[in-house]
Amino acid sequence: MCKKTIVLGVIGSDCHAVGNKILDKFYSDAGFNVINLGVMVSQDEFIDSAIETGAEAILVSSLYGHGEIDCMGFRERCTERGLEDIVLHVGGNLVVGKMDKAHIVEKFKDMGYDRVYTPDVDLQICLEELRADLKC
Amino acid sequence: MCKKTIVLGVIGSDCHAVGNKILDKFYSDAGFNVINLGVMVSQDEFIDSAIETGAEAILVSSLYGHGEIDCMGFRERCTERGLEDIVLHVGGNLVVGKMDKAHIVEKFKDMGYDRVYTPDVDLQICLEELRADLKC
Amino acid sequence: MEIQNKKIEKQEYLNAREEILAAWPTGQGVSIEEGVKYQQSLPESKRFASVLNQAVKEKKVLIQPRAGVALVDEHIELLKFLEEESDLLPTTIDAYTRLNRYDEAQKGIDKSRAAGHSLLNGFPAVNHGIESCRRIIESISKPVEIRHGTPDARLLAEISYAAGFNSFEGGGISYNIPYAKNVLLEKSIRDWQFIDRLTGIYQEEGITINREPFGPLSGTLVPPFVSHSIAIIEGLLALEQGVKSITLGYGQAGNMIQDIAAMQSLTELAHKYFGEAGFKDYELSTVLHQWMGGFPEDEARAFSVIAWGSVVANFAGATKVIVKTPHEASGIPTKEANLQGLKATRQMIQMTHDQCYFNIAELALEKEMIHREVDAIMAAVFEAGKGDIAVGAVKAFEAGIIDVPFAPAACNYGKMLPVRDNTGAVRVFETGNTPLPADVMNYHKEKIRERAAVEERDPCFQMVIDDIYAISKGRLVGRPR
Amino acid sequence: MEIQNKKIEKQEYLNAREEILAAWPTGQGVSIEEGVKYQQSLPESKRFASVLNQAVKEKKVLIQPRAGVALVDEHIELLKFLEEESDLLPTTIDAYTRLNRYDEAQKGIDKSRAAGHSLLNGFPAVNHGIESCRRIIESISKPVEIRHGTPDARLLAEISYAAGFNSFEGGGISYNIPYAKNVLLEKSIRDWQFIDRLTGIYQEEGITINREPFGPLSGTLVPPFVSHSIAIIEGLLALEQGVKSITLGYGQAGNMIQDIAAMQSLTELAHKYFGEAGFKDYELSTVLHQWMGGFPEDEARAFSVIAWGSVVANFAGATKVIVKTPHEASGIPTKEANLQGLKATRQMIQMTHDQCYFNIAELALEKEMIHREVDAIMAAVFEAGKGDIAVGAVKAFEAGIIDVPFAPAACNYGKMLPVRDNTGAVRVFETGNTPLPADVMNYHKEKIRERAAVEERDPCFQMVIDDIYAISKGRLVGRPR
Repeated sequence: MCKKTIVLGVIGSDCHAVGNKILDKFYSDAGFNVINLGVMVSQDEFIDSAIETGAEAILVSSLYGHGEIDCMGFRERCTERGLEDIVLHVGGNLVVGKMDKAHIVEKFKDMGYDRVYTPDVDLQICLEELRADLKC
Repeated sequence: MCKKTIVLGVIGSDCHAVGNKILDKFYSDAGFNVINLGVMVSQDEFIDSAIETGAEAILVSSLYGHGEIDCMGFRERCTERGLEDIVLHVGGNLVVGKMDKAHIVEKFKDMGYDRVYTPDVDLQICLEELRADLKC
Repeated sequence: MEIQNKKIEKQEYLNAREEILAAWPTGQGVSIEEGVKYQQSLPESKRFASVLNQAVKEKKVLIQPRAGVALVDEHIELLKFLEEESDLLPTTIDAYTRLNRYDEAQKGIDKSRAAGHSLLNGFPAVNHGIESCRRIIESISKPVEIRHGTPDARLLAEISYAAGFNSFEGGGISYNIPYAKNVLLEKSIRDWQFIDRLTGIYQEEGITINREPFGPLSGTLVPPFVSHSIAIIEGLLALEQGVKSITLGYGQAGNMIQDIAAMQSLTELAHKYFGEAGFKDYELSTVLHQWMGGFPEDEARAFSVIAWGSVVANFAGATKVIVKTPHEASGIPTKEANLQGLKATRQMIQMTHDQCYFNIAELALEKEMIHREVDAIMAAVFEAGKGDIAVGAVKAFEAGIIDVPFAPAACNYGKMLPVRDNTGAVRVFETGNTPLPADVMNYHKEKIRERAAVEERDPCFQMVIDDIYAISKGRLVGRPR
Repeated sequence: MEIQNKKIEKQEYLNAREEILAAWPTGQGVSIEEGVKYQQSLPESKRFASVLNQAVKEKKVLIQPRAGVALVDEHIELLKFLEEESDLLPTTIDAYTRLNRYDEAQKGIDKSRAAGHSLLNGFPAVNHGIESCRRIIESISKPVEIRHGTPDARLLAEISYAAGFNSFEGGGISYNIPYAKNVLLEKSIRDWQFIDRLTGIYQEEGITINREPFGPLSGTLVPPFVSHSIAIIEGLLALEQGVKSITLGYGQAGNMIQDIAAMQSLTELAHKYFGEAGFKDYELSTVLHQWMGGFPEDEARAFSVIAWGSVVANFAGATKVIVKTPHEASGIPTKEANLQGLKATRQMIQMTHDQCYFNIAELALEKEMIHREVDAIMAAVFEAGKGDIAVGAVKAFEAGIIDVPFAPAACNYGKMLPVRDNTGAVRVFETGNTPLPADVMNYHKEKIRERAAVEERDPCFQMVIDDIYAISKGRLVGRPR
């Protein structure tokens, strides 16, 4: 089992807690040391927590549609604050309205996220890809 | 009570029997001698029956949308066959698709029908107007 | 015309079929042998009876739409559009074919070709003939049933069976009384005995073709015992001719308890009467038709009527449900509206399917009433026919023993009058000549009096009128305005 | 911060309100006296409590939508569009106001004016102020409730009451736990005691303002005993401050029997605890929220979810039902979709309303369980608070005695985990610290084992995940794929 530390949270002013609880439980059961910041988390709160706990990945969720704005510039901010190598995953209902899935993935990969997930993803795949990214 | 004879039927190839049964019962209870020809009645069958029974009114129903075609020329045919003074009522879903109620009434009055009813009419009104038309 | 409930000699059928097939050019050369071979080539997944049996075993509720247009390619396209959301598919036949007016159906086909879209309200299977019909069977991966309303469907059956359709709706009573004005009951029963015999001949060759008497009849306040009696009679007539797979139907009346009681008692009563007549080797399933009466114009409201029928189909344990669409009030639906009806139905059935495990105290009484009513009618029918159910059926309609409310047929007595009680269950208001036991009839009267008291009016014909229009106006019971 | 369940002295409230009103310019000069006078001028037909009481007496199910946009005229237009099909109307407040960010709400108003349509997800009542709000009350002929999700709604209440709204949703627990992350429970309970006290002051002047704790909480697999316990606590807190008209809520969970049991036991338990606390002079009604979890994207499927909630509201005898729309999965509905939800709901309620007279055998057991569960929780809450329910509530959340599944609030314990059983009823999978009696917990475990056996998998967290997404995918129970 991989016991590495990961930081988890719902970004921006988003109050959706259900998926967050599911991810917490899921990654904890998978052996990770999950630092769950819950809902309404700012970019700097994610980074503060990752620095404090020595986390190797930040898992960002967004459900309320404003994910694009909230997630923009996060990779640059991480680098700025010394987290050059941190793994960034993002998932949820990332944009307002319906958009082609491939388009969404491309858009967020361009922003510097290592993995981009839409709501229909199988969590098992997220886990495998996180393990691959963290080499554990 | 008015015991005059009236002929009742659903015109054309229309098989809708429910309203016909209601009208039969309703006018019979009101005292009329109702000759009910049921469904799928041609113009000539209406006229034959009215001549045979000495009816003073013919009540035509149409539910399946083709009422306009089926009802056309009925007044002229009545006159042709000697029923110059017969009272003609028509009611039901008289046209295909949605059409303004006033427009429907006008169209059928132009065809020579004395009274034209849409499905939302109160039967009590039909009865009163029939009595007025038959002076009974 | 003399009829009796007796298996038709095979040779007699084969002789008669020459004339049946001669009625239209596409009938020429239709071969039962070749039809059997074709049917044998179909996989289990396209066999109606197999899919029904599997559903009965697994207590599943299957979903089936209505659908039919004039041209083959257009019809295939329609069925393919509905296929994913349907468990069973239909081919609904047009009105001209139902009246055996194949020449007019032909004009409809020609005009539809010219217009580029369907000018018929169904698929004229006889005119298209076997080869064209098989293109439907071969394009669709699910079983397809012929649904119509044809008093004399003998040629339609010959062509449909040979073409690979393996379920066929209708019956000598249920496709006469609500669909025709002047067809003799003896004639339609006899014609359907021929169809059942044809079904039996296919059965002898190992091909099970499912037969489905039409349950809802006039679709207007039909008390369960009336449609049940007819369903059982048509079942007995079919079994006699060698039919082995029977689906009995019932049209949702609107009160949940009565509808559950009706569906459960339908199965129980059918097994009872089929067994008493000596039949053991048959497969029985049931179908609930979502509300067949007037629908609300408004589509949102229509969705709730569809949803309520789905709840009832599920709690009643129907093997399949025939689905309405949000366009019901305005005629033939678009294929999109048809799909919407299917999706709404599936959502509701799936949400309620795991929660059928409850017992309603009031159900037993309703079921007991239906059992006693059907027993009374069936006894009178057997008596009228001196033991012969075919003869009995004809005499029962003459005498008003069986009496379908609001049916157009001249051979229907038409004096029995139903009305809803205070909870919306359908009761008998005027008995006519139906031989219901006195205490059962008192139960009906009492239930109607209960409603009358609440509405502060005497039981009256206006209640019946109000009830007929109630659902389209948003209610179940037609309360005074 | 220290709190207790004790009526706030009127002068203490009046002193505190100076600061409350100073939070935004529209609060200046808000007068209770003048508000009372305005409320007195409203006819009975615009008084929420009166309409609710009448419905309780007549056993009617009232229908209420959700609705709110940024600008007054646009909001009035929206309500007028929904008015005919609604029995009660809402004014749903925007997200900025819920967070007391009136400056951002103001920007939203200004931008909405410029854009010509609403850029806010609700009506910013505080920013618009009393005069503008009264235009709503005067334009609408039915009672209007303020619905929101505001942990500190003291200014909103002052303005709403003075403006003529006479029903106000929320509570110190139910508008904190599911809506906030870091608001102290002591703080939100205290703030809502002030709101209840304001309600009490209006009551002393003869103006009954209805108060409605928010029932559904996180809207995600909340077992009835959890939301019931919170509803009862908020009811007790409100009664103490002089509130006289209370509507307790519950969010449809999906299994009909459990939902009926929940609604019936909610009334019974509330009367029991209110009575035991010495309150007699109050009016109680109930509200069922149609499914609050994830909806299917497809509108036809969504209609069936709406319809199922309507069936349950009716059979459960809810005083009112809060209606979803076919656009639920994709966010804020158009006014047309909102109307469709209302129409579908009314059709279903009217079709099923006359047929509530039946007894389900399994109901008694479900009700008994809910009674025993709530009794266990309430006993522990009273004990934790040494008899004070306000103190007890705070300590109960700290200790996990009350534990709302999937809530965002940091002050929620978050260890109790629910899951559906084989019939779709919500059961407790992981107990956390909730003090359920051992035999009750065994009942839950047994029910979950039943499901696990059917699904041939061990009871597991994956079941919970599957359940959360089940209805949006067309089922109630999340079966393994």
